Amino acid sequence: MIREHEALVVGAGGAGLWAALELAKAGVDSAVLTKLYPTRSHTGAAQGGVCAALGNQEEDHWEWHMFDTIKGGDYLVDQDAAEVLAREAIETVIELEHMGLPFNRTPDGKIDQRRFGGHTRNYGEGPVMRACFAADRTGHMILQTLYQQCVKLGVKFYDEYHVVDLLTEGGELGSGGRAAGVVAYRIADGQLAVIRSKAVLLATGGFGRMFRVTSNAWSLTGDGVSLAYRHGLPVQDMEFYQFHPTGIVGLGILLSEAARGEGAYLLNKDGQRFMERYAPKLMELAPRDMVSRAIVQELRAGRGIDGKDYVYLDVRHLGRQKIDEKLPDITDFVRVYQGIEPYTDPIPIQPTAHYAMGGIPTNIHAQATCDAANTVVPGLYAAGETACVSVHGANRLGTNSLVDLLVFGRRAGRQMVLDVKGQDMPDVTDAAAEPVRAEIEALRARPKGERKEAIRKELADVMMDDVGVYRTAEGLESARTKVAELRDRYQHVSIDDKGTTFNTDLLEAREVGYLLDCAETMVAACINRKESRGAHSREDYPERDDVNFLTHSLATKGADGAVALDYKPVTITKFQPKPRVY
Amino acid sequence: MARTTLAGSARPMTGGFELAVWYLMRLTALALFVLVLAHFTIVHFIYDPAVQNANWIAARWSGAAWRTVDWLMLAAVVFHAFMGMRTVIHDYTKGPARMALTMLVYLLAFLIFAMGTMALVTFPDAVKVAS
Amino acid sequence: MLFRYRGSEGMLAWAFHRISGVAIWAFILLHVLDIWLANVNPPVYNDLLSLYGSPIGRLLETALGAAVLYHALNGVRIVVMDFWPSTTRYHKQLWYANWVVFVVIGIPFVLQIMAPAFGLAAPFSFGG
Amino acid sequence: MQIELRILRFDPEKDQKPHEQTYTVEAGPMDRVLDLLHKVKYEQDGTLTFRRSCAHGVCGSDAMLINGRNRLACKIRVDQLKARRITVAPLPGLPVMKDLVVDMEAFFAKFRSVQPYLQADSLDPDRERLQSQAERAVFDDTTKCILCAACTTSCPSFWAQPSYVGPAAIVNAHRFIFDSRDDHADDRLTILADRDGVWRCRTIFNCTDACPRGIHITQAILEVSSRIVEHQA
Ligand SMILES: Cc1cc2nc3c(=O)[nH]c(=O)nc-3n(C[C@H](O)[C@H](O)[C@H](O)COP(=O)(O)OP(=O)(O)OC[C@H]3O[C@@H](n4cnc5c(N)ncnc54)[C@H](O)[C@@H]3O)c2cc1C
Ligand code: HEM
Ligand code: SF4
Ligand code: F3S
Ligand code: FES
Repeated sequence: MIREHEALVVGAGGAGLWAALELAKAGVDSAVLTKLYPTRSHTGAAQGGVCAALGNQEEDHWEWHMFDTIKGGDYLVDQDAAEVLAREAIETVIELEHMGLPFNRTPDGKIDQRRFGGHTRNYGEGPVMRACFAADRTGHMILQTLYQQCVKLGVKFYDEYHVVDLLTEGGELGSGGRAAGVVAYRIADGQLAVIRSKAVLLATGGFGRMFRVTSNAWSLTGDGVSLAYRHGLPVQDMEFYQFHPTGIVGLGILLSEAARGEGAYLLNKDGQRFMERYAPKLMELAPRDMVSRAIVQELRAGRGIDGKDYVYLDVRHLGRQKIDEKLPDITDFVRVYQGIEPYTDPIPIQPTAHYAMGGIPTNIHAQATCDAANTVVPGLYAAGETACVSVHGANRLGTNSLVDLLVFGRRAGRQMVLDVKGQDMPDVTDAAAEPVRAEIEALRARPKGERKEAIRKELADVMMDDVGVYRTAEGLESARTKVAELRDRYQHVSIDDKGTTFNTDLLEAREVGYLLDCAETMVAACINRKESRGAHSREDYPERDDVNFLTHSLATKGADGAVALDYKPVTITKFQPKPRVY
Repeated sequence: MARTTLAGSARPMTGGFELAVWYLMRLTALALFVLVLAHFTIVHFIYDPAVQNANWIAARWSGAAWRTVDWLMLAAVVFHAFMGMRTVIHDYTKGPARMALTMLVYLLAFLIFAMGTMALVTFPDAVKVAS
Repeated sequence: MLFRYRGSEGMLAWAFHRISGVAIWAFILLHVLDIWLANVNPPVYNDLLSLYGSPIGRLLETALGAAVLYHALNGVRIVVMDFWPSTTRYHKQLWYANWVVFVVIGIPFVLQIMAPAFGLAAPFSFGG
Repeated sequence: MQIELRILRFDPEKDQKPHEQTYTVEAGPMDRVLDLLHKVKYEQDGTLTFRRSCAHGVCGSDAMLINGRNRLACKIRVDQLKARRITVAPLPGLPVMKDLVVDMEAFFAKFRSVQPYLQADSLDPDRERLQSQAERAVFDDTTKCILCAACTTSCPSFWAQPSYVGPAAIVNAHRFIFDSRDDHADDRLTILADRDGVWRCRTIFNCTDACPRGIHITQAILEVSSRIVEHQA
């Protein structure tokens, strides 16, 4: 039996939930599908803060925020989108406060703000306090607050429904087709639910699990990006993947930039604050790509602690009170996961795979687009980390992802409200689920083959080692070969669990497939971008090349299954590209 | 679980009764702390149980003061102990059994209270007991 | 479940409180009955008393005393936490304090009650 | 070192009732129980089923009964358990769907029943509502909840009566009852004054001991009870 809703939201992180709120407020019959319970989405892991030029602590203007975002993104940012981001950051943060978010407060009762990397006053003069925060659990509070509001408005949730396919009508998505709903696998009992809909928002988060050391949850496997790609949509700017400088060694668990925002130091084995050699003005508060590269260079120069592959993050001088008040959670992580007491000892850290700047291309209304002319795909929307608006360009500034969720999650919801009016319900039937049913049954029926985990592990290793902070033609080519090999082997994976009840073995095997798609497009886009910009650093092309590469990449699945690359111009309005120094 | 309407507003099932029981459990507890411990000290520490025959009781209850104190203790104990038992029953039973046992507890409470009161009020004085 | 779960002090404190509460309740039933009996038929009551004075009776009496004392002390701990919730942060310490008081008060009671069972004179005398 | 993992398993498609299965895995002292479960699932037996996502104690997916206490598998290290033998079972008191996965619907329904959302009657001002640092501090502790259910399912009062609204729901009600911006504390107090509300708490403290976020749950519950008392008196 086919179900239907006027609008569907896939993913219940910050982006999905805010869109759902807008739909509910407008009285549109809508539903949210999520493979986790909503409050377990990875937005809840975000720590440091959400930037908005409120000016509660010192003078600030949204134009400054816009400029920082563009410069931080190494001028690959679409400036119309950055303007929307910086302007609407203010009203969305205020709206969140009205929804009940418990921000920390200034002594006069306003939303408290602190410093964050790359955020500056007066177009780069020095750091500014712009990040609004709730201790070091800002994302947790955002996720909870949005979910609470959804409960208040009675939003319909399909909890623990794993979306396994998109429905289309009138052709594939890139070639004139329209999004028509989803096929979802009910995790509890393995039933496939076919839900048709006039509008589908993909807000499934990132795909950090393709790397060995990552801050991302196990569930972040690029599902939305991959499903759109499989249905003919291009994916944009996949080569830009952010490595956060301060992850717990080995595990990758994030220690927020908020630590440095509050004044923490980065030290090499000589006890030197090495950032003074890389970004004399902003020091530890330089953008993430620069700090991550600085750390890798220190390690290569043999200045890692004890000659090993990490440096120190030092919060000792902040004092217990400040640590307990402003950084309680991350210091708890250090105690639990490293067995170290941050009051008295410096913390070993290394860069960790963190955030996908690339994803499904959208315009500033969160509508998915399918080519260099930004042609809108009817019925399909994307927001949050899954989407590439592009407000982050080649490198996202800290806190700007949460702003992205709020601003473009809200915009997605509002746009869907407008678009579903007067649309007809697509004419799809239960039969639309057959292709994915066949895939799932084939996987379940395959008697023996390789374990999917071997493939995931090898993928994570090759991506970490060859497609990490620094990249070379050689490494990328060998990554390409390896990913292709893994893809072949993936055809023969088999699973132990053949049942229908809560079969995570099966779903994780599907997730590896999504990761392979993301990795393949990422590697292809990396190989073709022969310059260094933002998070994409080619050792063989160390300079930024605005003549040839001030352009977004679009990777499409070609007819032969191989990745086809195309490029699209960057929107530049107010700020002309300049060398990026801090 | 508390019932809510679709709109989410509260539809409480048992108004202030549970609150009153909870609160009175605490108040009687404090009263009993003094009364019961004093009582226990008198009858088990100062006097030996072996000597506390009916005559001894009669002597103690020869004035209204002790009778009043003991009656207050009786009232508090009956409330506290039987409401406590009700709590225990409500934890481990459900459905008709719970109903039946709760009623039994109330009945017993009434009976015990009545018997205790009767003993306190009508206890014959020492002269009569001795004869 | 109760036995599978490894609760700490709080769970033990509760379990003892509940068990002692029910035990005292059972005794109260008996106690009111016997007083009532003293009222309606004094001689039978007086016979009953010899039971209370026997060694086994004294042992049961001690157990009752322990139950009442524990229940009373822990009851105060509960009431204190109910009325001043911030004291819950020290609930374990409060429980240990209960045990100290329990032992200090309990020892003289045990001596006083049990001594006659061993043919000794009660250690404390009040001229009664 | 070698760790013996004893896992309570149940597959409704095959088993009549849960049974224990033992696995031996190699582990270091800093490994977390979640790492061990992953080792079993990925190297020995893919049918082992459990929830997990963030792997660092912030999403609340993997609360389970580990060596007799409710904890997050991703937040308890092998060395903290001080034992070579580790037993793992699903959260007590909720229906088991498969292996370590329990049905959370009833748990979330209780959460929703206490109106866990801000209800402010005044019109939203242009800027943020003001709130002093002191007002904010009153409910800071209870904002930390990640709805992992470790508390509610550790409570003997809940085991005895599954209708008890439970510590997690009360924690989330507390978060709004004590928020100076909220105008509907009364509604929530009425809900929680119910027979299955706060009175079912017997100050057992298993909840507080189990909470992976270190929330002083019992204190929060009693603060709510006290509010109800003040309110109706
Ligand atoms: C540790 C950490 C700290 C961070 N700190 C900050 C910070 O301080 N400031 C900042 O701005 N940004 C921060 N970020 C980045 C930011 O938190 C994320 O980019 C953002 O939360 C992503 O939100 P989202 O809504 O796109 O997706 P998510 O919150 O990841 O949610 C994804 C949702 O999609 C669902 N889903 C996925 N696949 C499927 C499927 N197949 N079917 C059904 N549902 C599916 C999931 O269940 C989930 O509900 C941080 C990120 C991490 C990892
Ligand atoms: C001497 C002073 C006493 C104090 C301070 C005291 C205190 C308390 C308190 C505070 C409770 C509530 C526990 C809760 O709800 O968690 C309680 C419960 C109870 N009390 Fe007492 N009490 C005393 C005497 C008695 C006596 C004399 C009896 C029996 C005759 C008794 C029987 C019970 C019972 C049966 C319960 C219920 C047990 C439970 O809910 O677990 N108490 N007591
Ligand atoms: S209060 Fe603590 S234990 Fe309970 S659900 Fe929330 S985080 Fe989990
Ligand atoms: S364990 Fe239960 S009884 Fe109260 S203190 Fe916690 S809710
Ligand atoms: S996996 Fe998220 S809390 Fe353990």
